Amino acid sequence: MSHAPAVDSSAPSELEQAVIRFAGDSGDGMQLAGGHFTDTSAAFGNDVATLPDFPAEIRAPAGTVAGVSGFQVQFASNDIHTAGDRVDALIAMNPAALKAHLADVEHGGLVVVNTSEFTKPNFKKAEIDPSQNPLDDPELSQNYKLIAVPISELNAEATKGLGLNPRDAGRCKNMFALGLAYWLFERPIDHTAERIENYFGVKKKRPDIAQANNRALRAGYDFGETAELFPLRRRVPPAKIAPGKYRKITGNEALAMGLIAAGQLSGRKVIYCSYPITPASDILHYLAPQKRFGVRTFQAEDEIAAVCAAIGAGFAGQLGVTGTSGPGLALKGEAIGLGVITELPLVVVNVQRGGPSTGLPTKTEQSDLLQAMYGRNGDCPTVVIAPKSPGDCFHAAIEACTIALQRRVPVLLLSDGYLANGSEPWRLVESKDLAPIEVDQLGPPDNGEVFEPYSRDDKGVRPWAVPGTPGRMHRVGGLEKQDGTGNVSYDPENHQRMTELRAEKVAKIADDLPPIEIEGPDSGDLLLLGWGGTYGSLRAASEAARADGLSVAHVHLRHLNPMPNDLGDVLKRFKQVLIPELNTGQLRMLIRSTYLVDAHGFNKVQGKPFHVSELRAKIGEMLKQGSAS
Amino acid sequence: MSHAPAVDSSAPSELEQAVIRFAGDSGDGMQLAGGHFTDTSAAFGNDVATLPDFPAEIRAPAGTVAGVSGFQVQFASNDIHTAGDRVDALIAMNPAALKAHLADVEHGGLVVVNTSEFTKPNFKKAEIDPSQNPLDDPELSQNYKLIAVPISELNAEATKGLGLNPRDAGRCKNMFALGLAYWLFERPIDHTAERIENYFGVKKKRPDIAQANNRALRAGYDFGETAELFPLRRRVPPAKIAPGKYRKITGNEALAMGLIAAGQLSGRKVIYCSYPITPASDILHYLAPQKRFGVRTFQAEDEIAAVCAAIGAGFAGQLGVTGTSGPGLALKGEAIGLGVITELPLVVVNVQRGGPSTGLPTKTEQSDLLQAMYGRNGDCPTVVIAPKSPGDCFHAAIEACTIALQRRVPVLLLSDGYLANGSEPWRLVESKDLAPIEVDQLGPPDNGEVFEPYSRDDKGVRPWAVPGTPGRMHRVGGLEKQDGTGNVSYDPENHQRMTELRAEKVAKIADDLPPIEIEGPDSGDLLLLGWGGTYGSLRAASEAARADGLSVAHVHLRHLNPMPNDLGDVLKRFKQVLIPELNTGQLRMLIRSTYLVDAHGFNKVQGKPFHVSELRAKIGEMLKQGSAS
Amino acid sequence: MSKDTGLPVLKAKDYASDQTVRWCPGCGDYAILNHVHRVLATVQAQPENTVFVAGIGCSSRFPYYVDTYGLHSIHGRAPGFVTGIKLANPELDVWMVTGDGDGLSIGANHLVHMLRRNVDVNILLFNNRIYGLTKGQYSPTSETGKKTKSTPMGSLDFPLNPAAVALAAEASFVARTADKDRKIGEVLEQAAKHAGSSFVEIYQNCNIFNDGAFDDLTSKDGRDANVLYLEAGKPMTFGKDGRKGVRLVGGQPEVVDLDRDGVAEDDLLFHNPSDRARAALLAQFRRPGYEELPEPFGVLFQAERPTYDGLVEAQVQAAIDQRGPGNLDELLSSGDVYEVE
Amino acid sequence: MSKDTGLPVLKAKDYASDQTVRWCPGCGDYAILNHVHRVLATVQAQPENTVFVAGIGCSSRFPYYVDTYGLHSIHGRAPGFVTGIKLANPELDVWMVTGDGDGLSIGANHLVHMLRRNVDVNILLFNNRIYGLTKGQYSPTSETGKKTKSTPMGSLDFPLNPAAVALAAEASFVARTADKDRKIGEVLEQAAKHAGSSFVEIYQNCNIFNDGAFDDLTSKDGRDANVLYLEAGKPMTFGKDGRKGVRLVGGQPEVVDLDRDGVAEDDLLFHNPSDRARAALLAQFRRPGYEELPEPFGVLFQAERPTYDGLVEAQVQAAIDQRGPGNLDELLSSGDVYEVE
Ligand SMILES: Cc1ncc(C[n+]2csc(CCOP(=O)(O)OP(=O)(O)O)c2C)c(N)n1
Ligand SMILES: Cc1ncc(C[n+]2csc(CCOP(=O)(O)OP(=O)(O)O)c2C)c(N)n1
Ligand code: SF4
Ligand code: SF4
Ligand SMILES: [Mg+2]
Ligand SMILES: [Mg+2]
Repeated sequence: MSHAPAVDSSAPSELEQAVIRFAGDSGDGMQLAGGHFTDTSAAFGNDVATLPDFPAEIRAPAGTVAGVSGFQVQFASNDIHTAGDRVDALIAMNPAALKAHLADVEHGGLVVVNTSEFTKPNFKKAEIDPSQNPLDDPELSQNYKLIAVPISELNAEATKGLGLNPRDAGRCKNMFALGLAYWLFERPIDHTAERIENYFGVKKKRPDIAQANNRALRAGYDFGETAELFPLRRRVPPAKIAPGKYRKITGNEALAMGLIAAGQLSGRKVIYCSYPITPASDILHYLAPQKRFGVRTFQAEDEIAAVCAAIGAGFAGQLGVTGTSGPGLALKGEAIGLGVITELPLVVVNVQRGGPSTGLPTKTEQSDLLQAMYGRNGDCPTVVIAPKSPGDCFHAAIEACTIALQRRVPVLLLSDGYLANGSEPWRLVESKDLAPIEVDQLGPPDNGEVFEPYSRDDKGVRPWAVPGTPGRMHRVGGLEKQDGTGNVSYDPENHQRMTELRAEKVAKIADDLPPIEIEGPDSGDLLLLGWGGTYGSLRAASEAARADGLSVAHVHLRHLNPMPNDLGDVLKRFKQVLIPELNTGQLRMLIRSTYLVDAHGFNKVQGKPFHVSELRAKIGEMLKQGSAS
Repeated sequence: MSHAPAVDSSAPSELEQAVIRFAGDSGDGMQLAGGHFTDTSAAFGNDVATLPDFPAEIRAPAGTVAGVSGFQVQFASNDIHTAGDRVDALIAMNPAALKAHLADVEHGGLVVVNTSEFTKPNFKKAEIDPSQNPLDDPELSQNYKLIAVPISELNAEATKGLGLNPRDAGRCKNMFALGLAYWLFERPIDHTAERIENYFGVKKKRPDIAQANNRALRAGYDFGETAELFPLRRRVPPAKIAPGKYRKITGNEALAMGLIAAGQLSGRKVIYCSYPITPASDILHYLAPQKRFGVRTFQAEDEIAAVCAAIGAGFAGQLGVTGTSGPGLALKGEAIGLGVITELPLVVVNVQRGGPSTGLPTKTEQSDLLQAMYGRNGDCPTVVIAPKSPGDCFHAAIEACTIALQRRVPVLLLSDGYLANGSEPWRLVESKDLAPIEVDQLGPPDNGEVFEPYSRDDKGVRPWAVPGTPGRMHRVGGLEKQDGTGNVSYDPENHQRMTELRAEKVAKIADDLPPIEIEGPDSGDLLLLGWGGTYGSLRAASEAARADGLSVAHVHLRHLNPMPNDLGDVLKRFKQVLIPELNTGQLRMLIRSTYLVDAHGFNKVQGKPFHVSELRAKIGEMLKQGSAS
Repeated sequence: MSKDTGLPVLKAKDYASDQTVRWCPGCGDYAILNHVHRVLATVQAQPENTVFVAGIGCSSRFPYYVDTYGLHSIHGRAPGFVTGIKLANPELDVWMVTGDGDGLSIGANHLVHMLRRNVDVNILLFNNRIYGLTKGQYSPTSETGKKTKSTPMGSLDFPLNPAAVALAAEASFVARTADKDRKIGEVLEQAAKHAGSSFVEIYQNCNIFNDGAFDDLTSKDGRDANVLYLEAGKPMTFGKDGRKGVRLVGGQPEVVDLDRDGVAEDDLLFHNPSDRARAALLAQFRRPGYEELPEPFGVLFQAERPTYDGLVEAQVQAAIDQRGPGNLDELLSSGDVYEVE
Repeated sequence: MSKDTGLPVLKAKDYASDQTVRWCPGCGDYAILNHVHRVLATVQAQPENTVFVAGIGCSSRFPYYVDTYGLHSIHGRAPGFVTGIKLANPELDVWMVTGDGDGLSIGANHLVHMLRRNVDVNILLFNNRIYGLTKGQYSPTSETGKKTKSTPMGSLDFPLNPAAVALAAEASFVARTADKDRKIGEVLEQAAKHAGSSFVEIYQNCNIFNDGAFDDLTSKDGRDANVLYLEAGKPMTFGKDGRKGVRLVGGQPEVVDLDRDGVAEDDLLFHNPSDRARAALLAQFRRPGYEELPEPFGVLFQAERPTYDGLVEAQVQAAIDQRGPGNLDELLSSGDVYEVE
């Protein structure tokens, strides 16, 4: 992250990267402002990464700390992988927002406050002693560059005369703040202005609202100029990004798009069956309008019905997918077991959130790995994979569908709240770059052919014959089946054999995985091993460590089950292994057990991503200890 | 096990132990015959252990292999721990039973067949080539001592003249077989005769049926005498068993009794909430009539409702227990998570059966350990304990209730199908030998006392204040709670702290566990580490290995989570560790991960217990390899 | 549903699978199985286009015994699988078999939601008022006070009325019959021909754990005394010679003797299967408050309503008609795209 | 329930907890909360003997805002917890708060079974015809064709009718009211006083995701035109001046204008809350087939039936009366005991 420069000239100080956070009431439009800022920065040529932070309530009481909604963007002239540890510029729309977020601001950072809202009633709502206006605290202006602006008033002024009611006019104040932010970071406002016009003016047919928003935006921008804030201005030049077409994408969008692509690539209908749950619902919302792609969405009565319907769809020959989050996955365990024993294609998307129980529903966590591995009765192995970044959700979804369809096995795809809602620039993919998904579904039998639904090919996979196919009628179910015929069998040896065959089928998938990619040296002092949504932080930390001259490499596992065949070898080539996770050590447990490696953990369960600085500190500590011992 | 003696005199050959198996159609009353044989042998002074084996159907078509029901008893003059590996005497009531069970009979063993049923139609039902009467197979009489008896006919003869219809008369043939078995093993028939009289004659008011059964019993006994089977007679003298009062007990009975005892010892109502499922239903059946003990049973509409009701009962201050088997446990995961975060007492009984999915519902397996550990969303640690023998289910149930009530935590009690239905002699316990269960439930607060429902004592346990208590009204739920107050909290650091506190609370239970009991040397070449229902087989195998002069010890874990504090030390004292399990290696996975010990597995998933011989062979193999390396 | 395929005509026995039937000898399930085989032949179901889906229970073993595609799923969840199958391939003829435990205890919620959606499936609920497979506990349809292993002093719950539940769940076809009833075949055939969710409650004797539960409806005398065979457009008469009838007085139903009470057939209730509120009243017959009335067998209610699977297809088609089939590259390049040079 | 305790009289505000209420400004839940506080005061509920149980949803946050014992459980499962609580301590006054998603989507099965058992609890189902907490997907009570995030072309499912479902589930008390209705307090009070499961459907405005869904019943004009306030033993009249009425013709209900149609009040339907079949008909008013009829508010059905928790206690007591309280040593030495010497 950047440190606030001490210059005082009127030329903006240049930074490699900066982190801005918009914070205000749930109703203040902070997610929108942050989104615009991100888009403009991306279009401007920065690398960007975002981290939204919602309250658990729909709209908690106005002005309370519980109701504060935040949106953080890191934008950079270099290659970044996270939304940043600490904040260089905070936009605080009310006292609660300042109270909740000030501690994250870098010393010397910019703090824009909307002074119009710093009133006694608002202090009370934010549980601030009304006699102690935080703006009067001398430490505030000592430690930060305070920009006190009566945003609400200036916004009211700017939007006057358009015939809007005060409520609608007041809603524009996020655009005022955004305008000011644009000015502070030397970004143009046109990109946003155009989209406001298109959305409110054209699509919603409310030119008055479009005009008000754009006036507020410009007023905010002009305010910087008029108030002569030049010494506070900062510049983040464009990054050297591979040329091409890009869009900003969130993990949920990418994942949904990946499912559609998999349907197209495999020539199958996507049957997405889901019961709404945060933070997975947006996948359903994204897919529901995609009927032109043959996508059918089914909002089921609960998670159990949803997974059962997805299995039913797989049984009937299509691509059945179910999506949920932690508590919902807990409900699906029994049915996933049926998917395992009937050996049918099934994709289970789990967007992890803070647990246990209802936990922290809007926050991120990686604590469902062991549930994904073991959350069902019996010895019931199945495939588990995890995307590593928002954009990677696209590819991971395609891979999950491919494995499910080709290997006839449930695949658990573990996204998380950070990936789901976080966004990054995504270089567009073309369909010609995507391999078709070949699926060998059986046609009618040849004359005299004996059909054995539980025979196997060399990958241990049983044939897929679906209803509608003449001559291949058969019955499957949850009772143990006889090897070959698939008839119900209580034979002891057969159960042993089938248990082994099911495990082998999953294990064999590892034979077709590419070699592990190691970022950094092939061997050395410390291996940073991670999985899923922490990729960005781990990568940044390992790059930083190497830049510091440390012998640190980074491996990020996409395949949690089966694990890559060469993982054991890789682990042995490092003196120490550190497994940072946003849980209490779930991958660590699997790795230690499988490879008997004394892997250390670094575990954070705070509903938010790692700070790169935390990881660097831990790496430093381990290498110091390692060399001391 | 015993080897058939080669003697040919008329004095019965004496054996240290013998295994008899009754096998016939589901309707043939084999479980009953086996039960009587066991009781008589126990009363005679033998040590006994039993293994029933049911088909999955209620009453599969008569005469089919799928419909064969078996009951095996080992009875001995020494201390035994299993129902035996191989069979010394098989009673086969029809061709299907012979077909299904002959392979388990020791060479030279007795094979009693009911020749009346060896007819062409019955061969067809058993899928035996009708032209190849198995009784004509010369190998049969070469390899075994065949006793061919037209049991059905002789039974019909014996029960004639009592006015019974042929169906009711035919039902007595199990008693004929039992009578013959008694003669063969020199057991008196009186014990059984008396109970028949009491049951049919007195309780059911059917003296005719009582008389018929007793006539058949005697006829069978006399048949041995008349047919001069003396050379085949065997004698198993009484064992040296600690004096005292005994009864035969199954695991399900003992477990239910343990729950009742825990209710009485803690002064709380047992609220047992369950949805029927094999092999757990009998616990419900046992508890339902025990209302005099304040037991309330609730047959819920499904497993989810059942666990929720049990948590509700705990919330309201009583002892809430829910019981199920594997697939049902999968459904309870989400609610158990609520139990963990609300920190309420809850006991979850899981009688494991063959999985995955519906699997082998009537067979035993140990494959729900990892489900018990991890089958819920989030980092959600809770207590897992397992009984080691049918009688031990009593004590394990009391311990589960004690921990749940005192530590305010869900406790998973992992029984299995073998323990549940298997039986052993059980020395009666008196209430004065059982410690009262002290539970500190809060009364009304003192004046001015501030009540914090999420404050903790030195064991990390929060106070238990239940509805009905004035002045302590508070709200709990599944959202993360603030340390101390228990209010909903989304604070990042608080979530980290609470996650740690929940884990510590469980971990601290280990501080109060007794030191590990090692059977055999304190250190040595090989440690046999097991858990749950395999205790008998492992103990027999380790005793045998030591008798063979091998340096082998046995530790059987009752506490799977948290594990005993001294386990790491114990493991280190052995050169090799072998973990036999009736699953594909679930405890092994936990042990390897926690202690980084290269524990080996011996894994059987055939729906039945280990044979002692298999274990001995594996031990031998490991020690050979171990010394070679 | 019957399709004229020009294929060889299939007989009842052609629908029997090669698996040994594993119900207890004497179980009512056998009779139902035979009738289903026959109805499949009547409608000339194509085996490869037919799927039987079930949950868990004695009754739910059904799919193994029909030579079509089959899914013996998990307890109570058959409706989910059915819905997925129909979404994947609406052309399939799907039958669902469930029990009073499977369908009304653990699985009632799924059943209710499938019914209100009107997924195109024929549902056979085998009601033996007991849990058979788990060896005889009371079920949600067991009469209050029933003594079973789990209720030695008698059950306390008030029983559910399956037809009433199906009606409240907005089912488009609700019928009732019994394993041994002479009209079971007709009812099954009507169910098979109805487009949408056809719900058929079948009283079934479990001779092991609840023997004779329906003797008062399936024995000859019982049937004569107690069963009212519903026929659309016909007056509600019953009894040995059809000389008893049901009429409505002040909105309340009552039994009359046509001969003795001097009531004409025209004064009786006429069965109108499309009247939902009336069907709800019929469903109450012989229950508390209406003990005097006969038990209606046959189709209590039937209405035409678009099927869920049909509506889903229609939306997909409408979307394609409006904006053309999806183009992957268009999708991949959607959103707010910018170019880096 | 009210008990004369000699304790100081509690006021509505005494039942408010110290937690900040976190619903959206303008949400109908606020009004309901206030009414519940008031009803608690009316019946002088003892806070320490009162428990509020809820599932998950905006509505299910309710327990946090009442200063009694409270359990904010998991989605759809509140009935299980309620049943366990009442089994453990039948003396407690238990209220359950649920939503149309919590209670009728994921949780309908539990609700149905709790109702048929008649567990003694007051159930408030906040029906806003939408999923509030998950930000606006359609719910099982949403009208067909509803456009939401998950149904951009309109929902396809036929909505459930909560009162009809409750009746089919054999509920012993079924009522309906609305957040803003002037008689909500009365209805809640009757529910509180009913022994057994009292089911109250409360229409509730979600001003964020389904604003105005009940304007035609809660606005002044809407209420006058469309709401029929049921009163036991009274003729069914409605309208601004109470001059419209409902009568039954040939078993079918119809609306009449007392002034214009020359119908006397005595010819109208009289409300008899103990008639279950009639209640089922009332539940159909304003639904398909009965669009012309007004929407009944108030108690549709009420019957006395023993409570499940009461019956359980009675069995325990009977067992003790018959054979004395359990003796642990007797139990421990039961079975087929033999002695080894
Ligand atoms: C999740 C789960 N819970 C419980 C069971 C045990 N179980 C199997 S069938 C059944 C009830 C069967 O009753 P019903 O549906 O009436 O079928 P029937 O056997 O009477 O035909 C139960 C409780 C199970 N298999 N799975
Ligand atoms: C097991 C589970 N599935 C899904 C969710 C997500 N979820 C929370 S509330 C809710 C629906 C809420 O709708 P409703 O009950 O109508 O309550 P409202 O918010 O409208 O008051 C859903 C789907 C969850 N918390 N848990
Ligand atoms: S237990 Fe009952 S329902 Fe099950 S097969 Fe036997 S007779 Fe039929
Ligand atoms: S989302 Fe709707 S139901 Fe939920 S609090 Fe807001 S207004 Fe109320
Ligand atoms: Mg049944
Ligand atoms: Mg709602």
